[in-house]
Amino acid sequence: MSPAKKQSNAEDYMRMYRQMVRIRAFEDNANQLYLSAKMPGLTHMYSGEEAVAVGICEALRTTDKITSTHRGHGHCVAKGAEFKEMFCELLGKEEGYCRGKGGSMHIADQSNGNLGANAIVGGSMGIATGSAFTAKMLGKDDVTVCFFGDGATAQGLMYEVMNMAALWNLPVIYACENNGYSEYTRTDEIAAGSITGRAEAFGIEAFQVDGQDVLAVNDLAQKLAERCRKGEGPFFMELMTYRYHGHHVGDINREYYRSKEEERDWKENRDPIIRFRGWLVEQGIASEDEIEAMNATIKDEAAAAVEYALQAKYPDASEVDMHVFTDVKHALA
Amino acid sequence: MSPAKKQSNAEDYMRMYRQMVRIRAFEDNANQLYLSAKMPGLTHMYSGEEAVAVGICEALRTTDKITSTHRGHGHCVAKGAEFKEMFCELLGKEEGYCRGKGGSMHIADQSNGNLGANAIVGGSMGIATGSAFTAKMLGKDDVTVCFFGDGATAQGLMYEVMNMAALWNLPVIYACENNGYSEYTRTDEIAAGSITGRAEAFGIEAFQVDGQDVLAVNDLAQKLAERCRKGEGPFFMELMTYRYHGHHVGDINREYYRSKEEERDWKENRDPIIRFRGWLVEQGIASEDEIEAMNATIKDEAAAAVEYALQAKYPDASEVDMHVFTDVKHALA
Amino acid sequence: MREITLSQAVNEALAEEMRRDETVFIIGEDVAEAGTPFKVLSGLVEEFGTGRVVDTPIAEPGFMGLAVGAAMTGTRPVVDLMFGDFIYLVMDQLCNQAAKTHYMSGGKLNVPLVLRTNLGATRRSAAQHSQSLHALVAHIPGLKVALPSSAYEAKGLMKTAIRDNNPVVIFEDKLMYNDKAPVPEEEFLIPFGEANIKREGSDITLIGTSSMVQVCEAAADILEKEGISAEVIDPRTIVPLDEEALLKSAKKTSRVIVVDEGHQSYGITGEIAGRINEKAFYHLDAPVLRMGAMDVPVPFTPALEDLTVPTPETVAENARRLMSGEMIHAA
Amino acid sequence: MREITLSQAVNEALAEEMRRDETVFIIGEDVAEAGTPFKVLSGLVEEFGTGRVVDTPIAEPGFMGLAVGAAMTGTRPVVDLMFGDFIYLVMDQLCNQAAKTHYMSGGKLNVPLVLRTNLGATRRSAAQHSQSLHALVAHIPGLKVALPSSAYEAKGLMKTAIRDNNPVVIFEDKLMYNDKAPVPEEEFLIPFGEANIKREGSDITLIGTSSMVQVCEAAADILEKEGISAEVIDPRTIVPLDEEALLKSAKKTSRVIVVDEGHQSYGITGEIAGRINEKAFYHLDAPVLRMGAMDVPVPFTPALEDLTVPTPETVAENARRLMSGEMIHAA
Ligand SMILES: Cc1ncc(C[n+]2csc(CCOP(=O)(O)OP(=O)(O)O)c2C)c(N)n1
Ligand SMILES: Cc1ncc(C[n+]2csc(CCOP(=O)(O)OP(=O)(O)O)c2C)c(N)n1
Ligand SMILES: [Mg+2]
Ligand SMILES: [Mg+2]
Repeated sequence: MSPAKKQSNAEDYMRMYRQMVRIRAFEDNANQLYLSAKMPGLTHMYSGEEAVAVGICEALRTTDKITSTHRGHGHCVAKGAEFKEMFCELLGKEEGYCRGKGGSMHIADQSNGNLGANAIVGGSMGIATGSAFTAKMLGKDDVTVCFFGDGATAQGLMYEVMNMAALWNLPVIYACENNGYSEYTRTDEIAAGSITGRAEAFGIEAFQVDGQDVLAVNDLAQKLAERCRKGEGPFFMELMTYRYHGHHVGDINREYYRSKEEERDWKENRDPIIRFRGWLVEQGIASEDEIEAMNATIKDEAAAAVEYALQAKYPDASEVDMHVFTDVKHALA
Repeated sequence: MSPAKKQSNAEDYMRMYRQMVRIRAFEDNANQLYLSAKMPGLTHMYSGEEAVAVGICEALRTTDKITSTHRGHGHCVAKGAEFKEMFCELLGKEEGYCRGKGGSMHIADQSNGNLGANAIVGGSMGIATGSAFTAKMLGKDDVTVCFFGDGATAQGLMYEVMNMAALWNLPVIYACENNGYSEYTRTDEIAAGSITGRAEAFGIEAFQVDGQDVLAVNDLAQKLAERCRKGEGPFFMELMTYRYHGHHVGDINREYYRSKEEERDWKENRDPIIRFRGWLVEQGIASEDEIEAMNATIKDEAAAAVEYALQAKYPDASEVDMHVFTDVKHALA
Repeated sequence: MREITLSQAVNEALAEEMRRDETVFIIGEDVAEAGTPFKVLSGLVEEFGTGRVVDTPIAEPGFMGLAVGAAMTGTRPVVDLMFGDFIYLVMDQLCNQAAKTHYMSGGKLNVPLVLRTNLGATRRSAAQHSQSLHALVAHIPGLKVALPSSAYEAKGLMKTAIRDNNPVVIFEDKLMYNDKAPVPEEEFLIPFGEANIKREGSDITLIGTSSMVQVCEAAADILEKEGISAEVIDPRTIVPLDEEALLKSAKKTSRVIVVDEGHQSYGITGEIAGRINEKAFYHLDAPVLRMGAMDVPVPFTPALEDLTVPTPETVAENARRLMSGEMIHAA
Repeated sequence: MREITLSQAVNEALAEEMRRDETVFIIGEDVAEAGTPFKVLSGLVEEFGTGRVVDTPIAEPGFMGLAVGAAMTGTRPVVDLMFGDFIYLVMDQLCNQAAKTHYMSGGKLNVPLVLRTNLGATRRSAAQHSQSLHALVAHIPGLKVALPSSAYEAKGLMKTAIRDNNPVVIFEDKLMYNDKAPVPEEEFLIPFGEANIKREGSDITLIGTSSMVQVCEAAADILEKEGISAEVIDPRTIVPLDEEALLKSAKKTSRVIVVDEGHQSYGITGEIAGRINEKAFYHLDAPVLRMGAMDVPVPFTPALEDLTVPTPETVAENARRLMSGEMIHAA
């Protein structure tokens, strides 16, 4: 990379770093909220996969759309969401992005183009493809990214919508976050053949990329987003990554399906934040002090948002039958 | 082919020829029944595709299973069914294979391993895979063939079950009858990429074969069935073929979606029966006279079966709530 | 007034709304050049092009899901599901996604889509092409459900459905596509949740949906000759349901039969009867009777299929039972 | 008698039937080593191996369809569907294929499979993991539907389901997996279609399904203190439904409330209330009341979720209304 390019991109790099750290901070707090029994229900941690969401979302505009998954906090932060509204949502508070009605598995932030997390594995593949259909039909140059896991590649819906996206050249990028597991099962036990090969069979260009390398992810995402805007979509990305926590926050004893060594190896040798931080310092883009300061600020912001959310109020009982239908104030009145 | 092999196979060849002619005769009569308003509902003609069903089913044993489609008469005949019970079914009579309750789109003949036609496009893909699962689980060496059309490749279910069949090495052959159309739409308008490539992406060996050449089909089917029995399944076959009639018997004016020339070309230059008949005579396996005699006998058998079915009785009204549940004589009693 | 077929009525509704709002599009199998197997959409692709009358592969879950996403981002899809029996294939996208998105997002995301499909047996199409499955979707909060009973309703309800900002499912009766009815040339809409009193009467109320409205009217003709005055009501939409109109009639006549072509058990007649029983109980002279399709898969053979659905004769017969007080002894 | 959890009861039923009949197998997501997220199947893979406790990819329509074909050809699959909300995904294979195959084939093909899944809200799992969708399958002829209300029923009904030669859907309440109840050590089966009178009473009948049986019992406790004697009945299977037992109780007490956790509208309370109204009409002193879950997608926030399902208090409140005759004025 030329020094000139490096300088002009410094701001972008720092934003990427910042967003990765924000995701990690968000998840650490969410996990604590669960462990201290302050959060209703369960949630799925994105820690370890930050370079995927950030590398991709930093290649997108606010008007571009994403669809997310049950493991959706990372996508939500990366696409521009605020801590306060996110924690409020996780705690079921009125100021949450969905007024507390959706919770972690349905968090959405339409102001930043996040069409929502989804508790049906693979459930958003049609939605993402439809969002791309809208862009094409209305002549907008928006791109849509569909995030999903390796496990979701087993859902037939994926092949149905890839076929249509390919036939109609829709501006959609299917982003498969291959973290090696679906729940408690290794990917090779549930996926025959080749994941990228499946997209290619539909005539879709497919790429495998190191999901722990935010620059590699971002580079590819930028190219593909631009090509989508020019009508060359759809595309498929398989991002090799890893989740540090259990399948959900309650999945503590994991040794029956994966070893502690494996977890340690990913955390110590392939952590996306540590790697990128090292690179930033090495390249002279930021000093250790600057980075530490940024980390500290984010930590404080997260803690403040948690505090706010814990104090915030629940929606009023009268909300229970609101928003069943739009244009109808109370469905049961 | 060596003269010795040819002789020892003569009986097989003649049976194949006979079965193809039987299918054609069945369909000609079924079409007439529709046109003369003697048949309730609609039906889908298999004429033109005979080499597919016959080439494959002649490679199977009675205990092997097949699943069929809305265009299922050919599969049913080829797997060993009788005209009488088939026509009775098409006319809704008690002596039909399904006591008149299924009709053309649900004709099944479990005595010969035909698990049934299906009116849901792609609907039998799971069933076929499950039948292969049974064989593996119970340690039988039965093979199951899943027939479906090019249009059905758009259904996600296919990818879901191919994945499982591949992971578990199930003895199933997915036989895609690519007749160039799904209803009124050309295959290239609804199928992106490559059909065999899609199976290959799941690690399944896939073959494309001329579906108008009964020997080529039979040859491949024999090899794959044997390999399935040895635990080397699953496999995928794409059979290039053509339907002579409309999508269903009522689809008479077809020029808006395909030309008369195209239809004429397939009928005159690639008819599976004419081609095979020529080969049989050329190879000295049968004389023109023998073939004509066989054709005439089949024609008479079909006419007699139609006559029988027209006179046969309808099921009694009391049957209406029988067979909702097995072990319950009348569900509504 | 001019008369047009139900098919033409649907076609007109779609064409008018597509002219009025360029974000409306149709998506489904063989909707373009073929105009669907029932030819309901003939001519639309010629006017609106393949960009707005979109032929899909045979992938119902896929195009249903696509429509949900399209609707969430600024268009108004009309999804064409060739047979009502295929609704099972789209249930996840319809009920887990479309129906819940507005609520789950706290009111931020809308899914203004229409799913048009059909219902109705006695077409000799056997068990997988003859079902009337509107009860399944009526049970799911977040979906509106319309059941047009003639060309007039088919047009007016379709136009309302397209303009509605919520997901709406419309079931047309496939045996009625060629039935004609008077339909105004001028534009009109039929609001959801307003039942239509097809015929006034004083002795008994017959509530019918979809093609069962005709059946109830024919039953009323039979009964009239016998001196029994039947009121026939068509709810037109079952979600929202015009409970008030149904209760008013029930209180007036004191006797009610609910007739529907879905399977009787755990279907919509139970809900309608349940509400009337609950809210007009002390006005009723007899229990509300329910008549749905027989609880059997639809048989292919005409000898059996015709037995499975309510007919004018069986409705009239039940009306006589209710009038005679025979029920009292039966109970 | 020893007490075991509902989870253990299901586990025992499966183990016993798998020992008894080697064609029985379990198929679903994370059923083997993980033993499902609810740990219901722990230990089974160790005894029966991965050939009979089969982990699948996340492909519900696929493994449901596979099970149908396996059942047609000589095995007895128990399909494990992790959440009842995913039933939408398997509706086609369940309702178009499994439910209709025996009928469409004129009695020649059988589909002896069990679909075991769950229902129940208030677990803070939001709209796509909290639904109670048994009404959908109860509407489809050809399917039997069981709703165990305790560990005892969970075991006895599961064993019956596995031996049944028809497709059976069992919904377990996921909040009850750790609830204990007395369950005999000796083998037993619970026949389908036989309601259980959980508690005798004379003033009012409370019909409850699944976890609502507990709710009805708690309501009966409250009412007892007020001098109201409530009979609590659990139908145990809704297809087949023990109409006779329900009618008998209704005729005895003259007042009935039906309580279920599915959405109220177009759900199962309408059917049960409809049958009682129709067949016990002249014995009733008040209309049959229906209480289902609120007709809203299940909200995540505890502040709202708890409002959506019937509770002992709301059931008791409605019972008082029925007893007081207040309904007469309301109607
Ligand atoms: C349709 C459906 N089936 C099953 C589940 C249960 N489930 C939730 S997450 C999950 C695993 C998903 O794996 P993957 O797609 O790889 O995503 P990851 O959790 O690894 O990010 C499963 C089986 C579900 N939510 N939806
Ligand atoms: C799930 C489903 N969708 C749509 C249909 C309507 N339909 C019946 S046959 C057919 C075309 C099937 O094409 P293909 O699979 O190529 O078989 P072919 O008719 O060419 O033999 C369609 C769309 C159906 N029966 N089932
Ligand atoms: Mg994963
Ligand atoms: Mg075809």
